[in-house]
Amino acid sequence: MAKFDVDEDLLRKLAKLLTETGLSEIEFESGGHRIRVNRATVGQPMAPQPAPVPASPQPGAPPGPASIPDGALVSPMVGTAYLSAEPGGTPFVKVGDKVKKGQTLLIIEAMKVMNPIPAPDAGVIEAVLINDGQPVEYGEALLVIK
Amino acid sequence: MAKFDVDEDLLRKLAKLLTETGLSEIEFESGGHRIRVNRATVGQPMAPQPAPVPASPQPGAPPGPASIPDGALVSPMVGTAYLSAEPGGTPFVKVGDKVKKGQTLLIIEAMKVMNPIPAPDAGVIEAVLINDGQPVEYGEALLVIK
Amino acid sequence: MFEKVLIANRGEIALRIHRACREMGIRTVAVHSTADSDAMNVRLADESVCIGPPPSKDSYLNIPAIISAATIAGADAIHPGIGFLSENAKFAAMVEEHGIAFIGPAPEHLALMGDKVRAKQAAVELGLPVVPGSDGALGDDVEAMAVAERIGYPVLIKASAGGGGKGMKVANHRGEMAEGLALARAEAKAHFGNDALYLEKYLSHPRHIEIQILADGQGNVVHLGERDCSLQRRHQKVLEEAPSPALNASQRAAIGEVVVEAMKKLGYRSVGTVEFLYQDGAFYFIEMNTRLQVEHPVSEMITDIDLVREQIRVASGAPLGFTQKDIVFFGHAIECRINAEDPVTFLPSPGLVTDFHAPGGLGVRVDSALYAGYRVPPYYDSLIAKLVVHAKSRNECLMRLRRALEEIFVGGIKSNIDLHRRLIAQPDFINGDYDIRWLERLVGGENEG
Amino acid sequence: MFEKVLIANRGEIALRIHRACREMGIRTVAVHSTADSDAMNVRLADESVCIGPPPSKDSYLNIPAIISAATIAGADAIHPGIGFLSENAKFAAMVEEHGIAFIGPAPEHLALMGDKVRAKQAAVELGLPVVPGSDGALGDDVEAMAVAERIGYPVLIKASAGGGGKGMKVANHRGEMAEGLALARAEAKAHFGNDALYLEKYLSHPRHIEIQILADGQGNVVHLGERDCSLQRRHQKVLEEAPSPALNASQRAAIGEVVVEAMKKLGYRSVGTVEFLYQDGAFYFIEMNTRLQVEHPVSEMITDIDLVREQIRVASGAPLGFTQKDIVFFGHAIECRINAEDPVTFLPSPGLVTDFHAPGGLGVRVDSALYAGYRVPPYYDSLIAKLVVHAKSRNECLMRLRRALEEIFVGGIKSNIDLHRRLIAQPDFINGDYDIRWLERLVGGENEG
Repeated sequence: MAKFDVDEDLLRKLAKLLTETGLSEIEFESGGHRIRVNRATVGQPMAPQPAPVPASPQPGAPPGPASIPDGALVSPMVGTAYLSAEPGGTPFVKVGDKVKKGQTLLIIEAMKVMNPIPAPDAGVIEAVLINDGQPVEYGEALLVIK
Repeated sequence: MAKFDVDEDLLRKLAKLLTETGLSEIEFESGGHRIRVNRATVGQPMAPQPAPVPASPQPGAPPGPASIPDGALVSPMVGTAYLSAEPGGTPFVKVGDKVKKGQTLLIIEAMKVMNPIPAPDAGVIEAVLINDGQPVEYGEALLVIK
Repeated sequence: MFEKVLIANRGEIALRIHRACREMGIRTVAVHSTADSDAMNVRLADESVCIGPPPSKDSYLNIPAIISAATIAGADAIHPGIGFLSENAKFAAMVEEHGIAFIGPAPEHLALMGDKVRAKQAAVELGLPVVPGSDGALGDDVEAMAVAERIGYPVLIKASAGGGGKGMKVANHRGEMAEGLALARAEAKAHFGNDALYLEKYLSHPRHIEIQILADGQGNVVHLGERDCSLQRRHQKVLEEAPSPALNASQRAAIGEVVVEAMKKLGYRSVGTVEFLYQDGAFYFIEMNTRLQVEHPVSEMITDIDLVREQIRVASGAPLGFTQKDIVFFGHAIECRINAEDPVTFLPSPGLVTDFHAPGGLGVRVDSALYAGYRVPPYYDSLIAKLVVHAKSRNECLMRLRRALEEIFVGGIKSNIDLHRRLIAQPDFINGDYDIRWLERLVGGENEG
Repeated sequence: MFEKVLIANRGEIALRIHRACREMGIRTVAVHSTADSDAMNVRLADESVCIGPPPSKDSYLNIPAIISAATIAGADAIHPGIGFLSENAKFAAMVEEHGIAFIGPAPEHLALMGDKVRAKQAAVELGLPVVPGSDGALGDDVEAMAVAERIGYPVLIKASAGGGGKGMKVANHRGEMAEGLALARAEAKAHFGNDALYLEKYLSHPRHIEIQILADGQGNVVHLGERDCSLQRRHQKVLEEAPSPALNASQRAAIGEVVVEAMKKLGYRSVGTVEFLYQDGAFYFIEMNTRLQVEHPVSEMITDIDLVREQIRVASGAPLGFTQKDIVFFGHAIECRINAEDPVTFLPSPGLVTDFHAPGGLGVRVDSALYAGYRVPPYYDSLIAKLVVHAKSRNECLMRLRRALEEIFVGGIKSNIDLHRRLIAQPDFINGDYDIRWLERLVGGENEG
């Protein structure tokens, strides 16, 4: 008999379709198989948007899950991110670098304290998502390690 | 056996239909295949109910389609319905009666004017839904003719 | 006081009246068309009666249905609201013949002010300043020309039975008279089945300033100051404010006194509004509205008087509980009419309201029957909400209005919220420097539809 | 005046502060936890900064994160709101050390009033009437007994560092002292890490009456009259009204004057509230809240003074723009705290708000950050809306409140709206005849979980 297992590709496909079509639920059954995906969308679409106030660019939009790439390192604090030890110095890392676990990737300054941000694991820097001296908020994606 | 997969075109079509028709859910089944799509609408289900005011029985709830049986004759006006020509007289019709088209079935008094309500077609009285002397509102079901 | 009031109207004004009744401990009966079965005022009413199909003529203008509903429900008074039957003298008389109180003026006053020609004659007799013009309906074109010469060009040609701008023409010089008269006559005939015309001096940059009065029909009359309703598009008011940026306290007191004296002479009862054009320090009577008005809340906000409550009180025979000297004007109030319409084309936009978020906080009042899930029916007018803001000064009021307009959100249908946001940002508006044509110049209304 | 204010709070009070800022033309920075990314105040703010995960200690109590956010956003002032860091002297001092204005009192006043024992000593020195009791912290049980004998039973045993009813015990006679002291000490130790206790005369049927003050720190102090907050459950206020049904104008003026003099002597700046127990015509100091209070709107409604606006003004160094004689009390106001909780069990009820319909109309104010589709997070307090009603008299206010409670609707989560509907129907409440234990007797709060 068929092994009982969920078809991950199908599940991802349905999830994608859900987003794409703006549906909140898809249920599908065929030949004894049945799958149902559902996403509570009552929030965003219907929630009042702020009226067009003369708003300045927000320092980092709230990081919705979507906005964080896989393998991204997110900021553990609010502060100013520096990619090198001193202004204009060589950056700690650049795209393509191999990094060891615990190696300093960047510094976040909060209240005049310099906080080194170490690599959680060994890997390769796939992307640097911020600029030197950029303010970052809690949970904001900093760089991607694979 | 048939491959277990979703017909994306069909799904998109249903999603489009959902938008077009303003429906909140479509369920589709055919030859062992069943598909159901649904979109959360902020509509009726979430509409504010009146708070529990000390409300007196309403003279006839607004006649939602559901509340009107097939073949029901509905009131063409607001008024008081009488089932017989004079108080305590024999009713114009009772359940089981055969009626001819144009035959008076009851009277509705509005502003001291007695309005005879004729049978729209020949048929048999299947039910009388109101009592003698009962106030009726526009569109309220009076009796059922089959 | 009344035990049960039938509210013969719909939408936000029906809810406004329901609220006043509930606060007075009066039970409410909502009458509604099949299109309004789910309306907020119907949901909240103590009782409701469906009186007909969607078209107004078969429901909200259906006099027998409404009176039957009142009889069946045992209502001892009917509030006609605004529009529909509110200024129908025949209806008011029938209501009273059925032993039901009509919450409004005496039928003869409805009839008098409903006829533009008689109303203007009455205004003259009552000592209200009027626009110089023809005495009553015009005879032939020759007479019209003579009148125009006397009062001086430009002149405005109007239909005696008119309203809402129908059958109105401007003649800037004698050369435009013949055509103007012909067109106005045709329009008047078409719209009102009555081609009687009259002539008035045409004012080039007037403001629309109206005086709110309240009278008990027992000799007591007070005014609640003025409302400036100059911001109009196609003769429809869009935003109203009180006090008017154009008047000072002594001008207010003076015109208020003139109107109060006129209403005493008339023996008027209930709330009412005398509308004037105002230009270069002078007032010119336009018409009197013998009913509650859409923009009544701005007067309530600056006087703290509940006009609907007082209207119901005097209809029940109670005398006014206060005098003119008890009325203190405090701060400034502005009302924005939120309509279900395209902010650019101004075409109506009925349909399902997927979301409604009302602004709140200090000094913000929202009068609206909207709710998320409500379907705005296509059969009636497009007013869906009134945003009313009150503050200590006009400047604080403008700032508060701006932030309230930042918060309000209506989803699923188009509305004129963006128009209001744009309007309140205009330097002319901020300076209070506008007349009745200013808004149409802003939106180019004249060139549309 | 400030250019940009960071609002270090959440929920309806963050929105309240945002509104005041917008109306003053001040730009706003919202800081929020990841649980509040979709909050109304975050959506409406000019800028927003996520400062941490849901737990308060990592976000709304995270001083470095908040000060960093203020530095990064270039805010020139921080409004701490209510709760969280609003009465944290260390935070206020750090904010000022960073060259940012703290919109609140001087740190030393936060520290002084934050310590119940020192606060009571200060009250005595400032001439505020206090409950007779121990002078400062108690020594051993023997001393406690002696004090109890002196002030007379019943006595209340309280934790010096206490609040919210933790570590509070009543001893009706000497026989209950030993156990009461032991329990209170244990609770105090557990909740506050400090088992210092003090003793007070226990009042059998007091009302909670508090005086709202506003001071510019430049010698100008005014009071906005009192609020009656006697309707409490487990020391949480449920409904507040102003003026108090128990005070007359001369009592109001007298206690107001006492408090104003005390604040002048103290050199206090910002808004503040001095809380009293009131019984048999006498006031007894409870504590001073050196911040804005949840129930501040009722004072705003009867004085037409925007307390948050004034708080921001004085924090910017501006002197008060008015004096005591400019403050006129008008009408009556009541606030209902709408909480996301089961109306019977009082257990919190967070979750998705499927619908929110706010009541509107004349005299109705709603302060709420709710919207349809908002998810009430489980991490914070359960206050979701404040329904504030104002009218000419207490009776009209009660009628208006009743109809507003008929209109308000919150769908998807449980709320205490039904409790308020039930509460306002009680004859005792309608007569204004209640004390601080009345509500618990009504809901049987004492016997619950």
